[in-house]
Amino acid sequence: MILAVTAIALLVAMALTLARALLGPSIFDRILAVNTFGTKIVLFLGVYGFLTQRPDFLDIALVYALINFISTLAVLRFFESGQLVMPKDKE
Amino acid sequence: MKHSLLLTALLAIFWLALSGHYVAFTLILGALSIALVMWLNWKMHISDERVLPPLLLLRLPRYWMWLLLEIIKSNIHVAIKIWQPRLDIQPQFKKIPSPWKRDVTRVVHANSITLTPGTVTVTVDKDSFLVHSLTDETMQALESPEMKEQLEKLERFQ
Amino acid sequence: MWDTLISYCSYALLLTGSFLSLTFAIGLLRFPDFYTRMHAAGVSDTLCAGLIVLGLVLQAGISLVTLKLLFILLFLWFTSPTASFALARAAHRAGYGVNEQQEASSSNS
Amino acid sequence: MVAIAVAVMRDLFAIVMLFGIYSLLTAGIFVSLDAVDVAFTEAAVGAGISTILILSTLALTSREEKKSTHSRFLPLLVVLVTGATLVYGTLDMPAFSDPQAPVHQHVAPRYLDQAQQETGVPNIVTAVLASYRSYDTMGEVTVIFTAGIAVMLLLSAFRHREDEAGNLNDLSHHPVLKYVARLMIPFILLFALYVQFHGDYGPGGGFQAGVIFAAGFILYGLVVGIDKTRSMFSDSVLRWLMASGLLLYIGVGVVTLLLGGEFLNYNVLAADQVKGQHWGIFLVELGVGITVTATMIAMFLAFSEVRRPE
Repeated sequence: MILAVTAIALLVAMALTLARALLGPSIFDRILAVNTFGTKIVLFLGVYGFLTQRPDFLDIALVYALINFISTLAVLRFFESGQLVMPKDKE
Repeated sequence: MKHSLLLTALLAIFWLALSGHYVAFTLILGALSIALVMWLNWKMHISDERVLPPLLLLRLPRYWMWLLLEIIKSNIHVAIKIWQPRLDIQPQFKKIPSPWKRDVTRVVHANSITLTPGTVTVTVDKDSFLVHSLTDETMQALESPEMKEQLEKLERFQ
Repeated sequence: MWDTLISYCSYALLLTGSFLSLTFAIGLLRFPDFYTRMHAAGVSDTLCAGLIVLGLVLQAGISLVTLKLLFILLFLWFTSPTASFALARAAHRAGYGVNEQQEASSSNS
Repeated sequence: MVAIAVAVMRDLFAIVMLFGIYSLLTAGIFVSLDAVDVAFTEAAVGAGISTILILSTLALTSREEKKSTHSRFLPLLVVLVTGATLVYGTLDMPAFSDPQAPVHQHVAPRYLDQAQQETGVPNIVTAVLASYRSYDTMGEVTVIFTAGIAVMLLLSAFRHREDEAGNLNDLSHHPVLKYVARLMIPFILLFALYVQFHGDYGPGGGFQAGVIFAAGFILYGLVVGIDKTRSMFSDSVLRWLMASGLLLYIGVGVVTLLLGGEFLNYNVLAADQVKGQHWGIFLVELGVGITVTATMIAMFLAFSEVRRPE
């Protein structure tokens, strides 16, 4: 019961985050929203796993916890340099 | 050497936590996997003493306890600010000193600032950070001597 | 007796966690510019994540699932501030919002 | 809804970000449909690798979508007709989760009922993919292999070596990022291996493991430097790995032939049928994992070493 409430709260929070991602206005707001969304998904998967009594979901949550970080970095890197790898260092 | 042992032990715990099937076959696979990761780690110089100083692990839990309290305090502070009908925030940038010699301490410092709601590390320079803060209060918490003290202990412990 | 106490604790943690997650999602929508939103978003996920994961840990009791949950929490606590920091740095380097910030702080003081 | 927004927006970069959310949501849907394995794949591929690969492609092209010079009418018509056909098609489809649906009548019951005892593998998806449908999976691995080789060949023509610029690493000046990445990589790699070897029990298997393993190296490449990653995986090493994964797969098939069974019928691999299935699936998944890892790394390296056309 409480688990369901938590799951719903997380879903609502995810919807609000999604609104921020769609509204923008700047690209950083979107990246921020996507990153936060990833964290929420991790939590949601954990809660959902308990809700359905299937701890398999924790593996998926772990994948997100690990991979989300990488893609955020890749996105930022792309944005900073326009290319995944900078031809020359700015600093 | 110490570091390799430590990393191996951590990886072993991670594997055992994940696996959940303790038959000979998976255990052997686990050992092989850890060996492969350690080999790659050695070959590519991914992680070494500077990344994971063994002694630091003894000190970190106490630091985390302190940090946790700070995080809870500032969480309440920021949550109140969010629910207030009239926005009462003083967003500001400020440079704060970070005179740490070791990378680990600086990383811990920077991430601790970011972990505490209301403050975010924006840039990391040689001996200072540029920090953005949501309100005056959260900024004051950062400059408190307490934080400096905790980090000094951490730096000494490596 | 002990069991009910633990489950109440876990409910309390879960509810506080969900409340916090809602709070910060609202903050994400409400705050005026990127940096302030950042305070609301990525950062505060840490405590909210901690509360929810701890609540789940109490539900699970001591088992492998507990250890897995703790690993998830640990990874989140390592990666989330790092990602936020990288984001803030990128925004700063792009010169985003620096001028607005100065105006805001000068009007307040 | 996200898909609509994606179609409306012109800034390709923002679109990529939204695709990220889209795949997160898709994974959520798969989870609620109880398709844990599919969700797992979506999580591993959608959240990380596809974003990175799309971005690298974007880096080669330009950020803004080209303004269309054609009339907008024709594409619209095509889309409408296709959409109408699809909708018409779905009308014929059985109601959602109708047990009488043809999907559930054909081979599925047999897989579901007997997979457990015939293969001894608790995770049915793995059993189906690697055992009953092993021909199909082999075809998929071959496709991946071919794609990897093609990308390598196409893009290596444009590769520029880091001669004049010196170091290609930008984020490596970043103590925080570098530190955390270095701390995380061993765990990511080990997690990938766990996914590889526990495909029998939980969600996972060669494809997902390969993607996660590659993601670990991509993180290394992003933070520590492409050149370091490249020195570890030269083209020949990658080609060798890709081929050996595929060969391992086919090799298992050949061995089963030699032992008097049908191609890829694992029952003959050991005296006990279930044991034979177990070994067969294990080896085949390992082959898939190796090929996928090598292909992903190859694609990442190939894309990120190409000079942007001026």
